[in-house]
Amino acid sequence: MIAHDLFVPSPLLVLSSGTMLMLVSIAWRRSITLSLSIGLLTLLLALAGTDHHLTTGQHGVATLFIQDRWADYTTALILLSSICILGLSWRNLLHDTAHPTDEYPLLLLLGTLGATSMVFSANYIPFFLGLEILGISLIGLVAARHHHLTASSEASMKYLILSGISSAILLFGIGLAYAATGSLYFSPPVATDGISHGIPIAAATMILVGIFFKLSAVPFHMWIPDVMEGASTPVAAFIAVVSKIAIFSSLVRYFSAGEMQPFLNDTMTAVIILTILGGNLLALRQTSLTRLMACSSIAHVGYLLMAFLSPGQLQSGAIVVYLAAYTASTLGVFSVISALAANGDTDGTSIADWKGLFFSHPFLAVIMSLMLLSLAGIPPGIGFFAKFEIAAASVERQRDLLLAALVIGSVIGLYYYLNVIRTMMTPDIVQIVTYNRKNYPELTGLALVLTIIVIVGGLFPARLIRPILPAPVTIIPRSANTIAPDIDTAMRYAIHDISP
Amino acid sequence: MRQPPFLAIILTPLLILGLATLLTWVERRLLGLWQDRYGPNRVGPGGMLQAVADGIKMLFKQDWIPPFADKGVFVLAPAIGMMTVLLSFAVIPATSLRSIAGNLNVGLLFILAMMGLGVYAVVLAGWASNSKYALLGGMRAAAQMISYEVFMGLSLMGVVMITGSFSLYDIVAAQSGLWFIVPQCLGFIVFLLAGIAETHRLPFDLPEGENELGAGFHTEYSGMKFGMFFLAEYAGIVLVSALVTTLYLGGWLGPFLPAAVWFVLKTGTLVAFFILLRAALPRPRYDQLMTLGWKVLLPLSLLNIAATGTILMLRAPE
Amino acid sequence: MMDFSDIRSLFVYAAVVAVLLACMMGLSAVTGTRRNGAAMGRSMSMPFESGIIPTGSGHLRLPVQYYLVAMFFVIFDVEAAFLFSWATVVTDTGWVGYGAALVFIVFLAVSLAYLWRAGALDWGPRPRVIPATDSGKGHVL
Amino acid sequence: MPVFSFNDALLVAVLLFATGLTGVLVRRNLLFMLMSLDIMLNAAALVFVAAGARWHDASGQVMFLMILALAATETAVGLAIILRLHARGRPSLDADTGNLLRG
Amino acid sequence: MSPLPALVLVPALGGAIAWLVDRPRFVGARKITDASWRVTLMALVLETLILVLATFRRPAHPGPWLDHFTAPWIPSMGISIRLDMDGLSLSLLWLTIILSFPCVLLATRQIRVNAGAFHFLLLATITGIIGTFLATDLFLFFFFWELMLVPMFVLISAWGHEGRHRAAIKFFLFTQGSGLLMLLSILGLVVAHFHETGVLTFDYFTLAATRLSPSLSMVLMLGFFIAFAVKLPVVPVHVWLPDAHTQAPTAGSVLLAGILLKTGGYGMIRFNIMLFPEAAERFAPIAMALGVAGILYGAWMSCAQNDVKRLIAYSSISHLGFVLLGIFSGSRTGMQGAIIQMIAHGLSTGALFLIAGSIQDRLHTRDMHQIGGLWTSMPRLSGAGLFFAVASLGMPGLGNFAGEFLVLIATWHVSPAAAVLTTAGLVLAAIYSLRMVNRIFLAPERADQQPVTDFPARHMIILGSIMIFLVVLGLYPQPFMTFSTPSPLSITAEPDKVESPP
Repeated sequence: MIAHDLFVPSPLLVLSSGTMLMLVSIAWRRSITLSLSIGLLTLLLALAGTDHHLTTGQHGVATLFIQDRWADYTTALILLSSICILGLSWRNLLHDTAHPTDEYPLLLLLGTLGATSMVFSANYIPFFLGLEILGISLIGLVAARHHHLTASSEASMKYLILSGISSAILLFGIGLAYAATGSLYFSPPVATDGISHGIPIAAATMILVGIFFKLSAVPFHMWIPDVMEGASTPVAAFIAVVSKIAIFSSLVRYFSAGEMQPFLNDTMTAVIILTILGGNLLALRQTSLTRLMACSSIAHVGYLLMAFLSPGQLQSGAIVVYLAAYTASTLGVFSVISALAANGDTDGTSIADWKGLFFSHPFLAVIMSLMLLSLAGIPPGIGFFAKFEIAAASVERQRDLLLAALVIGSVIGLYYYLNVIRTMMTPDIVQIVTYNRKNYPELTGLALVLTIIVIVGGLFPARLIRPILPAPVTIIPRSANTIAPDIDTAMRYAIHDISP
Repeated sequence: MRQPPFLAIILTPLLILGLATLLTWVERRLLGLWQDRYGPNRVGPGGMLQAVADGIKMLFKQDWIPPFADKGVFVLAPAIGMMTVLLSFAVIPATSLRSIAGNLNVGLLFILAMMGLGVYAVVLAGWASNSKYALLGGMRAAAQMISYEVFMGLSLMGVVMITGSFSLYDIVAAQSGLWFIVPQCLGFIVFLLAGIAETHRLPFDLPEGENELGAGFHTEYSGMKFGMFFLAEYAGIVLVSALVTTLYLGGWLGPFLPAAVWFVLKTGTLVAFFILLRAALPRPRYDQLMTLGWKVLLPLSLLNIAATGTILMLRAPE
Repeated sequence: MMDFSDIRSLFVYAAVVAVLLACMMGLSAVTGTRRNGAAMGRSMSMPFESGIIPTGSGHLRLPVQYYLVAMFFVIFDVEAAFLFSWATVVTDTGWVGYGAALVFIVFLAVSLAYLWRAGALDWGPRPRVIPATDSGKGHVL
Repeated sequence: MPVFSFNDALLVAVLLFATGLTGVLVRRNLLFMLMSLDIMLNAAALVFVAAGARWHDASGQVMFLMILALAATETAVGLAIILRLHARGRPSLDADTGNLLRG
Repeated sequence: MSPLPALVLVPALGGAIAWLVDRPRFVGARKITDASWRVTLMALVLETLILVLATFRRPAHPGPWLDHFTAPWIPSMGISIRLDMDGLSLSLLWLTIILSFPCVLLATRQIRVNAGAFHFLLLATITGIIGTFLATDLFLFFFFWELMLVPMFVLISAWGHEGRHRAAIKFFLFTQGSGLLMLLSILGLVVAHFHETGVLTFDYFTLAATRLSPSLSMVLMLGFFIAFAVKLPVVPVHVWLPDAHTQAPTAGSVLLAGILLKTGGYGMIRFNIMLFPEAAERFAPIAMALGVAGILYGAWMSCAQNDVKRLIAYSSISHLGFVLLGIFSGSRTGMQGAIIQMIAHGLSTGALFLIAGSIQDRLHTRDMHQIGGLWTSMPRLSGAGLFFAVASLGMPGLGNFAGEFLVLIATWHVSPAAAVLTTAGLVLAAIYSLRMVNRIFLAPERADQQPVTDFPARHMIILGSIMIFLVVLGLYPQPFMTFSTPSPLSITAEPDKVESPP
């Protein structure tokens, strides 16, 4: 029985061994190149391990981890994003000889490990463990470059306190759920004898509040712009992408494990509307690009949750594509920001500093515009198709209020994305910030690769989706009356269509 | 099992306090013996009443609370120190019969917890005194004690692993064949060192280090409050000795003689050994102490756990 | 073997000890001499600093190593708590549990090695290296 | 012979949690905020222990150990950041003085 | 092999090449002057050839649709690349091509800053427009619909005049926001079809057969209508248009006024009327009222403008009110009139914007008070201007008159009052057109007039050919009327169904 419990998906094994290896190598001899290489290698190996399917212990009742298509997909996304983020930080770390920064890739790897653990978990224990590994490494990452960014310590403190509060709320909720059901396996809490009816409701509410906190859905969103602004650009990307994917993935798994309380439906609808509108409205006022991306990421969480709340034939496809689109586009934006950020010192993320980019760096400016348009849901980027899928899923379930929020939010979103593009096209007579003129081949290459992904994904989404959903395997176990994504049916449908 | 008579509960702390008082005299006499001098020899037979005299002196000294100190905490600190030590004795089995708390199934954890709380006495005393020497001494003591608590806990694990229980009775009973000092010699050494450091006895009495810190954390204490720190330290020696006896030397087990006698005998020998250490060894530097702990004892105790586990697994009937 | 524990006696014992200590304190407060006015020397109202008149606040800023030690204690003690829970069931969990614990111990050792090499365990001032001059080789002070 | 029923423990936990939450929200001193945070976490841990006892299930205690580790780590990191803030010339522990980021 | 995908791809590829060619490193150190311009021109010529091929190719299938193309795209969503061409598409495609040439020949050669990007964006816009005219998969249609906005936005925002950023963002937000409503309508239709038949498809022809409840079909129709109304533009949602037209670079203005607006009209015919005939019929009175309002409002505002481009922009609102009126008049005549009006308006207003742009290039102002009496210094330009102004006010014998006349007839049958009001709009049209002509071309020359160069002869040839088109359209509209009628929904429909009014 213990051997059964110890089934661990291979990416987790690879990542944790890699972390240890890096720790040993740092202890042995500090070399940033070595650390970075180990980090990259580990991530690549872990990526290779995602597709490795163990036939036993997958859908068992009593496993801590589940390895299925959904987990594999989100893990692949997380790992790819982490590789990108490692690439983004590469040059900064190599250049910073004044301060030892070997811990940075270590923390990055740990954070990825935490995120991956959350994705695979089918039990509160590994979920919580992963969440906290991710959270604590994020705190470290945010504060890691405090020599350069004055606000980073403050940002990490803020993150620490707020994520601590949310962890405590989440934990209390989990505790209540455990008290109600007597099991730590994922299942929405139901009342059992000897327990008052309030407890499962309180448990579900607190768990949701905790997750919303971490996801930065609107009533609990205030931390993310500050934290992302305080962090260095790659770390901001990490917060916006990796941690959100991981939490969203576990949210999906959690609520696919059983029936959701009906009252939560209305609550979630309200939260989603608030999230979409709030995130977008907040973004309107921002003058810093990082803050803008933070606010827009709030809005994107709203769109994702919208798909989550619209179960049906189209839901799973919508979630899968939207996650990919969001990841690729956001990483693209951040890679351009990194490529332009001045070396070391305060990163020029003020939107005003981007004036005239179309004339000084046309290539990067075009990539940036494409990414922003993709985020706004305009063709030819993949974001267009993704938003389309979300809307389709919602229309199918006739979530009229959510759709209204989607339309209003998209228009507002369009405004601020376009505002950035407009700024880039304003010819700047007096160049205020001299951009880092050095050539960053790896960043440009990364941006280019992401662009190709975004464009090809936008033009030929089928090509992108097909490898992700190659066989009719249940991504998410589905029980009756759930609001879980019905990827199974959708995929069988897709296969049916693809096969000649 | 029936509860111990109330009288026993009342007498136990008094007995320990008396023992500790006596120990102050014993130590000075033994030190005199080993250092070729007399020690106290005027009051009573062999100076035996010297301890009583000291006690009376303390009782009649001025009950002084410095005006610059944090009053409440200043008073509380020595009481905490005394309390934790005395409470620890509640789970030590002197004989096979019973200790005060009976066969507490988490006895060892209880003792560790009490030792952890003991740190507060020192820190609070140092902090509440509002004096530089006291603060430095308190911080040193805290750093030293919490460090060595880690190694102490880890070194105990070997014993717990073999026994499979945190109960001190079970541990003693498991030694009927072979005292744990043999299979757990590594753990024994670590535990002994950690015990000395935990009670900040010489040679590890750096928190008090009179040549650099005045009297360390109790620089500003006098009268009975100082006396309580003093007594707590001696009671601590007895406690650690009793603990080592229980964990590694077979507790009350032994041939011919009654169990209690064996226990007292072993504990007394260990106490004498502690005093011998004081007489024989010079005091290390503070950084040497910390280095010894983190760089030697911690790896050793981890090694001990791994080795014990391996042996246990190899010998376990599959 | 003997399955008897007696929490109630423990509580009684604790109460007795507390009363005893209170008595000691109270007794000394009653019996102790009192000094008032001129009899109370001026030096008694000052922190003891080997006879020198104290300056500055008594609350010093302490070296960061104290903080580090506190953190290491917190972390390693919590790790020890994990080992404690394994220690009582070594043979029950079998080779799998043993392997897990061993991995855990190795991880602990690795992190210790990391701390060691990172210099977090170095207490006291770092040895200063006198740079080499014409007259002689550099050496550690 | 359970001395305390599950509901008693739950009540204590809720009270602790409320105390901690109030502390985090009301106190402006970073150290006290960290301490209040730990109180909240411990309240959650208490729920797990109580629930584990109720179901005679060990996983509650496992979770308790995890929470213990989390609380320790969080405190460690939090104190480190406070030290860092201190070193950057913010002698006060008042959370309101953090104004580099517009909230 | 159907030429339709080539029609879409050629401008896109041409644009990409034009962009690359402009970057010096791709052609060696020596930069060829006007390289991207030449490539653009070549792409347009190629496109014309393909269009000729498409026009005179014998349809592979029987039936009114001229050409088809299908390829799988996203099978899991039931989305395919489906292009179909009927007379309506073809005539609008021709309009696109015809207007593209003067754009490229007359307006873009003087672009010096980032010429490659400019031509790329221009061709990308054209790609989007052509795709919109051809797509019969609803997703594909929406894709192209959105696609044409982005390059247009950049064109305005980067190469426009003083207030370009505001104008560009306004343009984008209005069209995109309304586009989202259309997206929801599309999805609603698809999902309704899916629930009814269990088949997930975005195919126009399949979806047309969906049975909808009256209220649902009304809602869906409105979603489409709002999107197209913004594009057309219809009065309450026209706000973006004057700014965008005024601030856009000349070529952008021509594209906007000449072709982009026609996608709105095209969409109304193709989707509102054909997909939801009942709902459209019920909605017709409101739509017609909006049309009349647009005619009057646009004309009235035109009279009050001093900015030449702004004046023309408002006149567009007025003229496109006729299109709306015609489309929703419910008769075949009205529909034909609307189509003719679209083509004629495209030609004449496009040309007017060209001329206004040329004036601005020469005099650096668009204020009519500062321009005056150009006839003496620039007789050719002024002559052309006079012709197109007169054409746009509806001079009999020119295309605009034919369109407006047909629409008026159709409106008269439905609502005489509307027709009367519309005629009042025509009077106003005469006033503002003649005011403009009078002020700019005929008034006495201003004293401080700088010496300027007139249009060269080759420009006049191009403008002249447009004039010929307009004249032919005005004098002999019958072939266009029969040719450009939208084909019915079913590919295999009997020819006689064509005759039935929608």
